Amino acid sequence: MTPAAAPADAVPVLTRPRRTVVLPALVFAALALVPAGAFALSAGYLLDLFTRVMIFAIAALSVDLLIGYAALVTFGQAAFVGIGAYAVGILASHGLTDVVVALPVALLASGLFALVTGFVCLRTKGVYFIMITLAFGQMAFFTASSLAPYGGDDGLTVQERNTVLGLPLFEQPLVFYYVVLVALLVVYLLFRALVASRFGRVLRGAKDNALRMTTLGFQVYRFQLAAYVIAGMAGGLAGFLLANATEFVSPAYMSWQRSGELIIMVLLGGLGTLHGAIVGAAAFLLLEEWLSALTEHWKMIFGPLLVLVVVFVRGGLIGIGAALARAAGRRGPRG
Amino acid sequence: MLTVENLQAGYGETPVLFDVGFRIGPGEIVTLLGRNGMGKTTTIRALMGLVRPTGGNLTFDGQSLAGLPSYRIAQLGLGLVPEGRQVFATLTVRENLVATAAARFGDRWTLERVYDFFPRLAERRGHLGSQLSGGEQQMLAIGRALMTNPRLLILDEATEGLAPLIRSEIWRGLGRLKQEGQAILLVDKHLDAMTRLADRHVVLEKGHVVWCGSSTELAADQSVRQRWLQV
Amino acid sequence: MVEPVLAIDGLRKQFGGLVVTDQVTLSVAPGELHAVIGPNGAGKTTLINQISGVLPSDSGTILFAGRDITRLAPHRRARLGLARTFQITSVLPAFSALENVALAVQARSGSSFRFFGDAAAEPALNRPAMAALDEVGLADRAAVPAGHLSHGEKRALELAMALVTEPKLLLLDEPMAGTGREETARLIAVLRRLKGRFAMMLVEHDMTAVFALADHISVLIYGRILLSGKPDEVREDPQVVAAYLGDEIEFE
Amino acid sequence: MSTTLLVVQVLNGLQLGVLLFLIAAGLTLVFGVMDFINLAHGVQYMLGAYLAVAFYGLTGSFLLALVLALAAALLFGLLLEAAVFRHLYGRDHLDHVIATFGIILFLNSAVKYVWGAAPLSLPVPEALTGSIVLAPGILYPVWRLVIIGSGLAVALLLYVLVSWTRIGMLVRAGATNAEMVSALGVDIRRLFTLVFGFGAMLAGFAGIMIAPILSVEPGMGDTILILAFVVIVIGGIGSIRGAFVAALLIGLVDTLGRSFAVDLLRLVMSSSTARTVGPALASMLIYLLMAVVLYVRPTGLFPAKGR
Amino acid sequence: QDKVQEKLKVGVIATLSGPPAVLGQQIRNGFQLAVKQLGGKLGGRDVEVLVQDDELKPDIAVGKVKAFVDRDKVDFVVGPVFSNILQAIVKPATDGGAILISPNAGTSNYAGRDCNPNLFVTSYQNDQMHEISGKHAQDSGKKTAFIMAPNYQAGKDSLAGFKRYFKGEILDEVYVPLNQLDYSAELSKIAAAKPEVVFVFLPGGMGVNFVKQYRQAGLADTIPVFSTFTVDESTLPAQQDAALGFFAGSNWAPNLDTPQNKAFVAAYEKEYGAVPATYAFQSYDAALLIDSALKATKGDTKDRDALRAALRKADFVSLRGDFKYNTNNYPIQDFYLTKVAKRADGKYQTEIVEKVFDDYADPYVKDCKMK
Ligand SMILES: Nc1ncnc2c1ncn2[C@@H]1O[C@H](COP(=O)(O)OP(=O)(O)OP(=O)(O)O)[C@@H](O)[C@H]1O
Ligand SMILES: Nc1ncnc2c1ncn2[C@@H]1O[C@H](COP(=O)(O)OP(=O)(O)OP(=O)(O)O)[C@@H](O)[C@H]1O
Ligand SMILES: [Mg+2]
Ligand SMILES: [Mg+2]
Repeated sequence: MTPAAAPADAVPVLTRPRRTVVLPALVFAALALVPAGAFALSAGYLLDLFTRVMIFAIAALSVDLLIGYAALVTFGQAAFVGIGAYAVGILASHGLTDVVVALPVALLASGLFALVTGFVCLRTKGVYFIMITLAFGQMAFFTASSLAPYGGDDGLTVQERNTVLGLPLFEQPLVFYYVVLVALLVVYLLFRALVASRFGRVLRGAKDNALRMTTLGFQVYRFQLAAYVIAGMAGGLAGFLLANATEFVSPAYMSWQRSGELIIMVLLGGLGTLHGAIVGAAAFLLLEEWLSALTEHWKMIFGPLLVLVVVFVRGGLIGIGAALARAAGRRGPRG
Repeated sequence: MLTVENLQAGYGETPVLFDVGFRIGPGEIVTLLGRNGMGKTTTIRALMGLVRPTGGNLTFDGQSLAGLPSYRIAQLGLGLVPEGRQVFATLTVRENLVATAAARFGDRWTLERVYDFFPRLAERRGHLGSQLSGGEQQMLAIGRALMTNPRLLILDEATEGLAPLIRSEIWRGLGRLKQEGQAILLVDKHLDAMTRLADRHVVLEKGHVVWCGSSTELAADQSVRQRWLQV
Repeated sequence: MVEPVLAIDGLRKQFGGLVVTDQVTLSVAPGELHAVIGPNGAGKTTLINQISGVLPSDSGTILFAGRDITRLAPHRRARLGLARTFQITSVLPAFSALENVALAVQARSGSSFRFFGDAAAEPALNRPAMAALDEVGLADRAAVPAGHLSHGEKRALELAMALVTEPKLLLLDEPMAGTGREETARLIAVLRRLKGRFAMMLVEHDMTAVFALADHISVLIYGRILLSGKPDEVREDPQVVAAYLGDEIEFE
Repeated sequence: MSTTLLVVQVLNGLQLGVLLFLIAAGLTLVFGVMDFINLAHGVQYMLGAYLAVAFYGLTGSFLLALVLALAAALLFGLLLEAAVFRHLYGRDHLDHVIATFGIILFLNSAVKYVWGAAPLSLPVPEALTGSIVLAPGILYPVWRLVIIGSGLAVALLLYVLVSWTRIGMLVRAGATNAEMVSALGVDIRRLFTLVFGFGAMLAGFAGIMIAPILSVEPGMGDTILILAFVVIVIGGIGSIRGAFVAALLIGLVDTLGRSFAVDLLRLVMSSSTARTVGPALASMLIYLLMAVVLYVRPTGLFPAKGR
Repeated sequence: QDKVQEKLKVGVIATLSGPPAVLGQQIRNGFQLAVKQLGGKLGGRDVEVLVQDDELKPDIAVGKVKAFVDRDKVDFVVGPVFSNILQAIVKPATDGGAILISPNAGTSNYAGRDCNPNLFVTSYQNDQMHEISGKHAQDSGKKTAFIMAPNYQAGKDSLAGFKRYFKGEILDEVYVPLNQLDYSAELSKIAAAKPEVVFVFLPGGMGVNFVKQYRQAGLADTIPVFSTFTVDESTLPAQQDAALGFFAGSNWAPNLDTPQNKAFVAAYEKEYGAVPATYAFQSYDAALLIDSALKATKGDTKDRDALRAALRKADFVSLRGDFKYNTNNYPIQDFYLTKVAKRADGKYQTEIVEKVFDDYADPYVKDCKMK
């Protein structure tokens, strides 16, 4: 809670997306310190693991933008990740390996796909929207699977990571780690500004009561389409990074299970908070990593864990944090 | 038959009712009066078990309502016409009426009688709840509550959105019910009609009962009318 | 005669076999408060839905400020200056009262494709919003989420939202429903103050309000206009009394 | 393509449709009628199949296994409702998604833990093993006819139950406004519990009936679940009739697409291109169908009215 | 000397979740059985076997393999089951300095143009398995065939493999969607086409569904089915009698008559309660291969050239009998036609019918630059 030092003419508004600063700052600080920890423990694989976490966090952020702020429950977000990844893979197989080419192509391709499919999908609402996004996701998946020149179902090895203006910077795990971190930070800040902006307010309003927004004079569809394209491009960015991280692209990146996992990550972390998506992605992937090391039957633990989180905590892991903070705040003096 | 003592309730951490108490005897009509947001609906919701009271006693026919789920309370004979109608949108008019119908305490109210009472509903019997006009929905909500043949009928703004003609029909109908011995708890803004109809009135202000008395007392007490009801 | 803000001609709407509005012809002059009354299910809400564009019309035309809007999408009509409130309260429950109104201000300002800048801190949005809340008596409830407001307060909020769009015509569907006497009186005062600023079309069963406010009344029965005239003509008309007003004279 | 083959394929399509309906039926009930997204429907279907295999192993009789497995599926459904679903009524759809996803993970893994990863099998009941001759040289397995029959029976049962009985009314009412149903004197919780149990039983029933023609393995419910959702979405959520029509439609489109896509494409393109495009198209066909249907009718073929 | 005493680490990566888990388990079991029988040692060194599940997701597999290499510092990675996972992990495994032994997947690119000195395959080149059926159908004078596979790369390769040796008429070539459940449409087509032989490649659950439905449609008694990965010991427990008489092509069968194999099958069944399939034996062979190479280098893994040379020699007795490495690190071996049979103890297995190829090398080796 920020102290009441508001500017004089500000009026109290409860529903502005809460401008939490502490938790996101902590999250990013922790991520920035991971490499130091990794070297201290001489556990280089931690870098890879957290690189992966951050890449999925970007994808999860894009899902949170849609679900958490626009009530557009997308069940096909993995397709955009896949498209971004395939842009890297296909370009590389034709010898085009520089970021200058690959990144814009990845963003454009995913943005374009979002524009075209969003145009159709946004005619529907609710569960119908869920299913139609799934349909397009599946079509992308099957298309990738039948791309025989690019490995079809087997996928495509990316012989080397993208170069930056000819420099093989991404080959350095540490450099690549920070590149991903910066990408995550940029997406996060961008989205944060977005949801508080006039544009974001319309999105949130439409989430609350779309009919009312229409009679107020907003053409809700256009705002949602714009959000869909932005989220699609963020997904494409994640795919671009994922292809570089794994040096491999595969239709499996586009499977509906993956889209589902992205939703679960966001819900696990806490919907409609943005940093919750990052926390959720980290929690999901780290739990998966650690539990699966414990036992082959780790899903027998992970599944009930998810159920417990939903039933007993509202608002995901962030919700637990907030509840604890409140409890502490009630006891201790206000800071 | 209904006794409310020192009732307290609220939403989440916001208390709304602080001290509400009144009683309704058999065959009596009692009204809850008060300006907007003073806690009339909340009192009714607490009665019906839709809001958990945080304190006080509720008894109906000597049986405590504390902790009972709302369906048990309804089964004791409380019939609710909720604020905002809340008809079942996906059910037809007929289905709305029969789905929750019951004859636990007599069977005075049947489908035919409700249709007689509101001919409009008979005309629209095949319509879905969502395809009704506002007033028709209101009639349906009243009919639905009557079909449970309640011992205590609770009407929360039941004449909202009804045409004057129908409204007078309702007042007349309630008058007939009273003669048949039906107990009624009434919330409405039509003070004149209510003074004519009701035995006693309870005035709420910010979750407290601030006045209580008969129709004659209310008519006589100009200060109450001015201070709490702004008439 | 001045050109009417709204001129409806031969409007009709049918649901399946049920004709709900039929040959509705009426016009609203600038600055006029035109009340539409009629029994439950007569088609009043349907008419408002047709005018605001929520429901397409089967036949007939709607002229708004001289322009044919019969086939225009609802949001386009809203932009032309056609605002409405809903019979069943419709606000954005998760937004604060102030933000509800601020959104309406934003809708009027027309520039919503702004991706940066904290909308909640924009005085250009908040000041007019606050003023409108004040006007309907909700100033002290500005920060409360609309979903937590009482019934009557939501009504007032809806009115405030409509106000700030500075409409040419405001469609009001039973604004008094569910408000207590005090609030009804206050709403009447607010509407009276607003009279003349823009035209209004009022659908209402509260005859106190209707006769206190209306310049002109149309009576709709079974989807057709039975009578259209000055309040006194309507009040005395035996047909209207028999079909709608009834014997219990509650008003005055 | 010969006419006989076309006729047979149409029949096959309808048959697949009924199969899909059988699986989607319980889902429509719980989702359409109670507004609860139960992703665990797929694993409940799987569990039905496993239980049947297990009980068959114990009793050696298909009929006994059917009865016992149904009872067990019902019991399990009630258990699940009490333990998990009950806490989630009236919550956001997304809460349903995450909780039931958790159940999927758990059950898929638990089944593997208990019965092993290897696929299991349930034989067709002895009396129903034969085939009948449809056309010269074309045989139709009797068990398939049994499946069609039971699918139709379930469709009818559900339709009557939901549309015509008071329980059906109450459940539909409860889906839109549970609080009011309760305030009018009906124990809506118990009703929901029953519906859930019934839904679980339907899922289990589908699993049992299909087990003799499919492999019983962990994860067998996952793809099926998606198909079932496609069915109820195309049909219009909450509409039993819609689900039935959509299931038949999908069955037909999928079967005919698979059978004739290549031949048809050959009419407009070279044979080798048709060979690559055809199967890819056939795989996507139902999703394409869904996208087209939803584009034209954004709330499905038979949208529930009044929501 | 100290170094040799250090524990040898081997990372096994296989699909252990989802429906194909049964295959991954066979790979894990086969390897662990061998290590156990060798007294917990390979080439005299104590072994620690780390097992990870790739979940059939390439990016997960990459992460797990990177962790094997970076964190666990394994010398060998053994796995995976599926070709698409192999494609994903070859680079991270071999770039990271480990030697990758593939106990099942053997794609054509790694046999040819992408052949890799640090990748050893103990199974086969995928095409070969399909060629067996084609060759046998051709040799036994079949004139017409109906062939079918799932619509993905391996499916297309399989039908191409069949057609490489089969010169009769292909009545229809059908690609079904991956994980198709109901085959009525295809069965009707087969019944209408009346081919002399049906060839299918329908791995896992697809095979179970197909075989049961083929039998129920009454076709099993009239038209013989040749197959790959459609009827094997991993699916037979579910197919049972329905699969009796189905043919398959393989480089091995449980009843292959060598003393080592008999002992292996008996031990495997005793340990895991199931009949082993090719996955298990090839993974068992992978352990033997490592064992043989480490024996040759006296436990040393640091000198990679020596280690690779030793692996190349394949100086061990394979369960399948003849086994030697070609220059692309893919085996040269015999292939058989097998047939499903019910054993006296009621269990089902494939049994050898006849040898179809002798010392058969894949053709891609000519594209491989390794010598
Ligand atoms: N769901 C809710 N959450 C939080 N506060 C609520 C909720 N519903 C009502 N309130 C608050 O409780 C108070 C009492 O509301 P209640 O609905 O009981 O008033 P009322 O007397 O029935 O008013 P009205 O005449 O407008 O119907 C109001 O201040 C309202 O803001
Ligand atoms: N979607 C619909 N389908 C079928 N009939 C409908 C539909 N919507 C409204 N109706 C019918 O049309 C008639 C007119 O409804 P409308 O809501 O316009 O009435 P109204 O004049 O506003 O009444 P009230 O004063 O009660 O609000 C009603 O009888 C209603 O049953
Ligand atoms: Mg109230
Ligand atoms: Mg109306």
